[in-house]
Amino acid sequence: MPMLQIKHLTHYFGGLRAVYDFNLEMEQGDLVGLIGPNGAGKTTIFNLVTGAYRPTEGEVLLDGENLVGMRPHEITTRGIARTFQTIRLWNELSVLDNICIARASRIQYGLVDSILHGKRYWDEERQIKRRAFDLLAMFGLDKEAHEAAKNLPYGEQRKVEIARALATEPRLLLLDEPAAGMNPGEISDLMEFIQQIRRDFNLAIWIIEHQMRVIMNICERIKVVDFGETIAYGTPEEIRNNPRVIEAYLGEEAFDAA
Amino acid sequence: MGLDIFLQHFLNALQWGSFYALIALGYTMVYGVLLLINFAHGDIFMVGAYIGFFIATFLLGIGGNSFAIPSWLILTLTILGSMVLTSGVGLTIERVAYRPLRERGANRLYVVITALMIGLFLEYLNLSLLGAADRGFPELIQTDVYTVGGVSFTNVKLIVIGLSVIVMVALEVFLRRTKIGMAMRAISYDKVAVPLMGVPMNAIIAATFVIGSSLAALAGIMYGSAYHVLSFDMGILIGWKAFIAAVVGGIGEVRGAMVGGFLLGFIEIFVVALGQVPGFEWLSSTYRDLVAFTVLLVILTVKPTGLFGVARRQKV
Amino acid sequence: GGGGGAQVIKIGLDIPMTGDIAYVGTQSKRAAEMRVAEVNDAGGLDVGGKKYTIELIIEDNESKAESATAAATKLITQDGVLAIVGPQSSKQAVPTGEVCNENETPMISPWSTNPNTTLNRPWVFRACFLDPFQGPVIANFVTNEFGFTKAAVLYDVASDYPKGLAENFRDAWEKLHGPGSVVAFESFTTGDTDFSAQLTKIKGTDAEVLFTPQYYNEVPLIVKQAHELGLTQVIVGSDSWGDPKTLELCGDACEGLFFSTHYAAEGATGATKEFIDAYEAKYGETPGDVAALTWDAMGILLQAIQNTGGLTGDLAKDRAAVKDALGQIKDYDGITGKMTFTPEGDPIKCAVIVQIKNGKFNFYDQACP
Amino acid sequence: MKKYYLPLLILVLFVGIVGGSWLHVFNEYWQLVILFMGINIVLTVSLNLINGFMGEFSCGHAGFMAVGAYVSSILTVWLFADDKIFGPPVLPASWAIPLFPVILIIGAIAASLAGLLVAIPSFRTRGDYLAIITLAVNYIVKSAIENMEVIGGPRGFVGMKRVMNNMAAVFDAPWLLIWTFIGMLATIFIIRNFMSSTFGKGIEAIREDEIAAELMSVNTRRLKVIAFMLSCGLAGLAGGLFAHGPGGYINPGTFTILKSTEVMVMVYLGGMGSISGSIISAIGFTLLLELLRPLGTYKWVVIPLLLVVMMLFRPSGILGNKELTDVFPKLRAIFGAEEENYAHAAN
Amino acid sequence: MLLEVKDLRVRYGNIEALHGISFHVEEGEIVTLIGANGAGKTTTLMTISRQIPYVAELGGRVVGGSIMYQGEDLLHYKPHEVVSKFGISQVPEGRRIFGNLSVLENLMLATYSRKDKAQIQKDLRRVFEIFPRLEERKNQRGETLSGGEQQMLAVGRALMTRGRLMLLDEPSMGLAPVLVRDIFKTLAEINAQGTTILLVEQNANMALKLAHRGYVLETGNIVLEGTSEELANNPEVKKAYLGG
Ligand SMILES: Nc1ncnc2c1ncn2[C@@H]1O[C@H](COP(=O)(O)OP(=O)(O)OP(=O)(O)O)[C@@H](O)[C@H]1O
Ligand SMILES: Nc1ncnc2c1ncn2[C@@H]1O[C@H](COP(=O)(O)OP(=O)(O)OP(=O)(O)O)[C@@H](O)[C@H]1O
Ligand SMILES: [Mg+2]
Ligand SMILES: [Mg+2]
Repeated sequence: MPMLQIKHLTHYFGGLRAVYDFNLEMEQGDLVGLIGPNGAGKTTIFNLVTGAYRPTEGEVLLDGENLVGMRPHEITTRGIARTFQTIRLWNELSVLDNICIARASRIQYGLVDSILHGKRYWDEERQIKRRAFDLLAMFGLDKEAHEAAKNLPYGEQRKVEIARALATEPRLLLLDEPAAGMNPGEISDLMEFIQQIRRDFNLAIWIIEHQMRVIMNICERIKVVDFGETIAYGTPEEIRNNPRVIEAYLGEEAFDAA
Repeated sequence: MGLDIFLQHFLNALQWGSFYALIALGYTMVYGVLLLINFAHGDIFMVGAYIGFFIATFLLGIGGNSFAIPSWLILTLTILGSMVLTSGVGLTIERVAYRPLRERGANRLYVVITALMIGLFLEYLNLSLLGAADRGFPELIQTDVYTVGGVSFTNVKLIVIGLSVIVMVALEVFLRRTKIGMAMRAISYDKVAVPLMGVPMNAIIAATFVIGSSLAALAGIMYGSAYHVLSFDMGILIGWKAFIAAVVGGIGEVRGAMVGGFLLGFIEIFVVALGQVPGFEWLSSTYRDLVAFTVLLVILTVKPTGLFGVARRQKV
Repeated sequence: GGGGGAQVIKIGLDIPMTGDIAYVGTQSKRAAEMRVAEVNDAGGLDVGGKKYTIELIIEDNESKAESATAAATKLITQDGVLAIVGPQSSKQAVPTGEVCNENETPMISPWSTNPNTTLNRPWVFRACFLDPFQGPVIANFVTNEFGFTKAAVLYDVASDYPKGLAENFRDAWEKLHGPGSVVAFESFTTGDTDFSAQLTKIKGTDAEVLFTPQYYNEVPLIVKQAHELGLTQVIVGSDSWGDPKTLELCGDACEGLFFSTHYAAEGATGATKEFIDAYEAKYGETPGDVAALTWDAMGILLQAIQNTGGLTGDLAKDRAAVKDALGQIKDYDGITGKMTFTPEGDPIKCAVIVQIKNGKFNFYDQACP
Repeated sequence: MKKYYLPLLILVLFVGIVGGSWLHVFNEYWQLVILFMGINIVLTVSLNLINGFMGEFSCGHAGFMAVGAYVSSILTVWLFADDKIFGPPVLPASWAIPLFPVILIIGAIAASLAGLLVAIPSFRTRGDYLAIITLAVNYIVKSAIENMEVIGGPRGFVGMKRVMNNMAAVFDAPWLLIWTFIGMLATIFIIRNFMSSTFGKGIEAIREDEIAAELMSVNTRRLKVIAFMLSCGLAGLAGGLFAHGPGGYINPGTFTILKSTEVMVMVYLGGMGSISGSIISAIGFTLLLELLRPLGTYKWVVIPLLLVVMMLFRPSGILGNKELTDVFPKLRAIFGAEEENYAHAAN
Repeated sequence: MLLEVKDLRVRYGNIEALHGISFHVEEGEIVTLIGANGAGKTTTLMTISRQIPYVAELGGRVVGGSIMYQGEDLLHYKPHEVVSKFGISQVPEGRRIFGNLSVLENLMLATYSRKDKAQIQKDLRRVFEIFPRLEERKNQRGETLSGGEQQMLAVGRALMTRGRLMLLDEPSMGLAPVLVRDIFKTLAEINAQGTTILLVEQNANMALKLAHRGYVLETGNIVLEGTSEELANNPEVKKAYLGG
């Protein structure tokens, strides 16, 4: 049984059909790309999978369990985490708190412990902090741990978002345009980084991106949507040469720009 | 309940609702632009009524002494004068209390608390300067009582109802059709981008306060004409309730304020009226607030952004 | 420090200078200050052969219960007053009575008509009659005067005084005319200004009289709206109508209406007239009943202080002496009538029925217990 | 060593306040002012959980205070006082001393259950719409009490003073002050500890971005229920203490929006999300109200002006979202024992 | 010289984000500012349009320097005057479209200070020609547009202001490759029609292809300047900003 199975996912906003009959299967360790013109419904698909929106129709199965109808935090607890197209950090909170809070669903102590601060509480809190610092160190952010998230430059905020998603201990990581607002040099670093976390955390990664360099270089398979419908699915090589994709999305001189 | 009594209640509800609506429109105006719950609005309504009172007594005073001023002229002058002066009060408050906070980037709730303080200040300044005794509002509009088939109503009631509808339509058109109206709505969404459109933000905000305060003044004078008694705390309860009405209708939405205002008026009147209907005798008028607010609670629970409010779309 | 050594007697005044009924506070303050000025100008109060100046300490209770208790506590413990006059309305007087009783300090409420204010509280007195007395007075008057049998009531449910009186009236009326003779018993909440729904409901009944025990600021609203809605019932009221502001705000609309109260300003004679004239001369307004009652409460207190026959300077002892003296007051000749205290601390006194005529409060009838 | 600074400070305060009252070092008026300070601290700190940490705008705190006040008063009067409504005391007065805190807690629990009236709509409603729901609940509670004739309706409920007297008759101590002091400490302890835990910080994440919080595995509904129940419960505790204060009298008219706004003012004055700010502003505001008494009607002209000017100089309250220990790091020696533990945890 | 920035210094709280930068833009030019994250590009544009210090949310303030535009120092003007008096339009970072207004209202609001009704209609038609997607959605509320659609609207809005100088902050962010090229093509076109452009871009490859000249900004200092070819061939630029 594939880890993630999406069947006939369909979503309407009022009369607007944003996603139609979307299907996908992913295994542990896969790295899949999702591209398509602006407004094609990519972010909406992420929103449906993570429970932010409830699909009009269709199923999302994680290890055979249907996620539709679950609240977002339940889905995240089951192992799907994401980043956002426009950064949504908890701005006033410190970077460290941003990471720690994302471990909410892994906390064992209860309400009473959280007020009385017994030994069990301290043991666990220490562990949460240690892990958070480890994660931050991996991203080279440990010096910024006590800085308010909003004071970080854009690129670093993106990294905090990814670190925060990893803190939930996902098996599937959804990245929505992680390279937006990065310059080509930083994008190269990002690509390396994505591959590294896939290895280190043994994750499946699903990524939306308009930077073809990222998509074509690191994804094993790419899904292309337009007006909510899948128009192509294949390896980077196949997608690059697909005339429909070129027409709708890539344009003629696809790669000189990237 | 006979038809005449029912119609009477209906008319009462329309009038009472139109006061809520008129005041709620002022709330919504300011809220629609600054996302500021201008808790001082109820008290600006009071200020408007008092300014109207002073202008009217002054004019009536001269009229009595030497040359008579026709009553329609007194009414017009009172309304205009009160609108202008009350706008001045509103503008001053905006200038000295709200704007500095905005410019310092304070959390909007601090502005809300400041508004509460300004409201208290206005009330107690009135109390301290003018004394605790209530004032009788002069009869600017000669109240005529008409009775048609057992239903009694006054000309003032009809004027108030008509006025609130006219004001609503005018505001709606203003906000939807003019560039100033668009700019006002834009400010509520994103203050950073507004100046990039060449919009003088502070001037637009000032205009908002002028409109809001003028509406309050108008409401104040109408209130004085309909209920005849002014007191320093007359704006508190009606202000809070009008605010509630504005939110239930969908705050920031002109139609919402209107519908919310009338809805609250109708609920309040008909909870009392229903006790007359066989089978509902247990519904004593002491339950009025209880029932009215429970109904509002339910409406907001079912429709979390009020009747006309559009949720600010949280695109994920 | 107490009053003895410094030859000063401190009296606390716990009144609403702000809040819902701020004007009540204004009038009380004026009357109390006039009374004190009168005594001090005459060289002070003679107690057991010694002259004392009276010092009035005024605390605003903001028309709030908790503020009134705080104010009383301050007056008793911080300022060391000999006795407290106030609070005026029962909402504040009931809890403040407890504080004064606890702290063994005499208190006289001029205006609180709720039985609970003085109940089981030997240290607490009042200068006015009680609701259970006033209710029947009005019911009897309306029955005798007009021969009506069906009544409607409109009152503020959230306020102690109107609610209490409304219920007392209903009970008295139903005793006279049988159960169901009060055909409408309608309420509203403090601060409301629109009574059209309640009045329309009353209009639809066969009530012949509308009783509304409301304050001066609400009476004109109710009466005028009743007229605008075409109500034909006779409207009667209670002592809370007895304020000159009622006349000013209500104008012609109230002409001819009746209410029961403590005294009638128009046509008054003797000491009552002197007080009214002095007050009018000083403040340009006719004093309301709360002013007259405050004047009397101050007078009773001063009388009781004199009756102690001398102060020791020990505050606790003096307070006890004043309390005892208050309890023994007999036939005190106040401007609102003769008073004798019951063991509960309530005065036995008459009520008057006033008719509004030519924009004045005219004496119409008297009802004694 | 440092570990003992805080308990020592608390002990000194306790002995100072309670002992001082007992021995009449300061008179009953000042005891009353201290009592109000304590109650206001409980109200302000608890409301800060919702209005400061969670970023919602609750303006109906007085409603929950009323629930706590009535429930606990009815219980104490029924159990320990001779009363018109409930007849002679059910239990001997000596039981009142140990049972009083239990009753206060029952009142608090009742208030926290009433908090569900707000918590559940808060799943779908936010911001100013939720504010109206809290307002409506305030009105509903007030109006409901007014309609309950058995407990006095609008006339209010008396008899709590007798309970306190009976307690004092058994053993003479300033019982209410003692319990207020303990209640205040408990409130500060609960909110501070809860908000420093990773679990509790989810509440701040809700304030910053609720959708992101939900998507990052924070169970926002559970946290909202906890926050509202905790906050409303503590308001109920404050209500219970308040009801047994001087006069021993409560009245639905006390628990109006005006009371709620007073608490709101104290929260924002102190700073959203600052516990020490709330404490400072509760003490300062209570004191200000008393000190400005001589101004008469002008008191309420001066106070708003003072606050408006204050806001102009400190547009995010006295302490903003910081704690006193952030502003004066030296104070960590006294209050920072926990945080040190934290630092150890981090390294 | 149309715009000349001299020794501009800007602070956020105690942190100086611009340490006295100087550059200029000639009439009719396209000039690009490139630089890493946090270099101060957005700060520069926001300061020219006077958002800093007027918009409290941004929290910055100018501590020195001048911004001369047609012989006048912009630092003496209010933000809306920069638009209405001097005709400087801006596409802000993060789009910042008005979500509660319809697409059409967004575009019309941008003409707030314009009086030429006929020309406004013509410009509107042109915007719809460049971005047909916007015409399809012209009555939709702004906030429901997809990210890319919002970016189109932001550029469309700046076109409606019809300024002499257009400031663009990362106009290609989040756009599909076809659209990126479309937008750059449009920029070239409007430049040819006489609008001067100051462009901030992460996509340095494309930016340098479009621009005549460029500046490289590094942590608040201008470290390099030159024609586009010079910069594109500079090995350091290549390494740091072109991903090469
Ligand atoms: N909450 C919403 N209400 C109404 N329409 C919406 C909503 N969210 C998205 N849409 C519409 O659905 C379509 C798909 O939007 P979505 O955000 O998924 O696009 P996208 O593929 O992620 O585009 P981009 O690459 O520009 O981010 C768009 O046309 C958008 O306008
Ligand atoms: N409101 C703020 N408060 C504090 N520091 C800020 C603020 N805004 C920006 N900064 C800091 O100022 C510096 C310059 O920021 P700016 O946004 O101008 O960079 P940029 O070049 O536009 O970066 P990017 O490519 O990420 O958009 C950065 O170090 C940033 O962290
Ligand atoms: Mg998207
Ligand atoms: Mg930038």
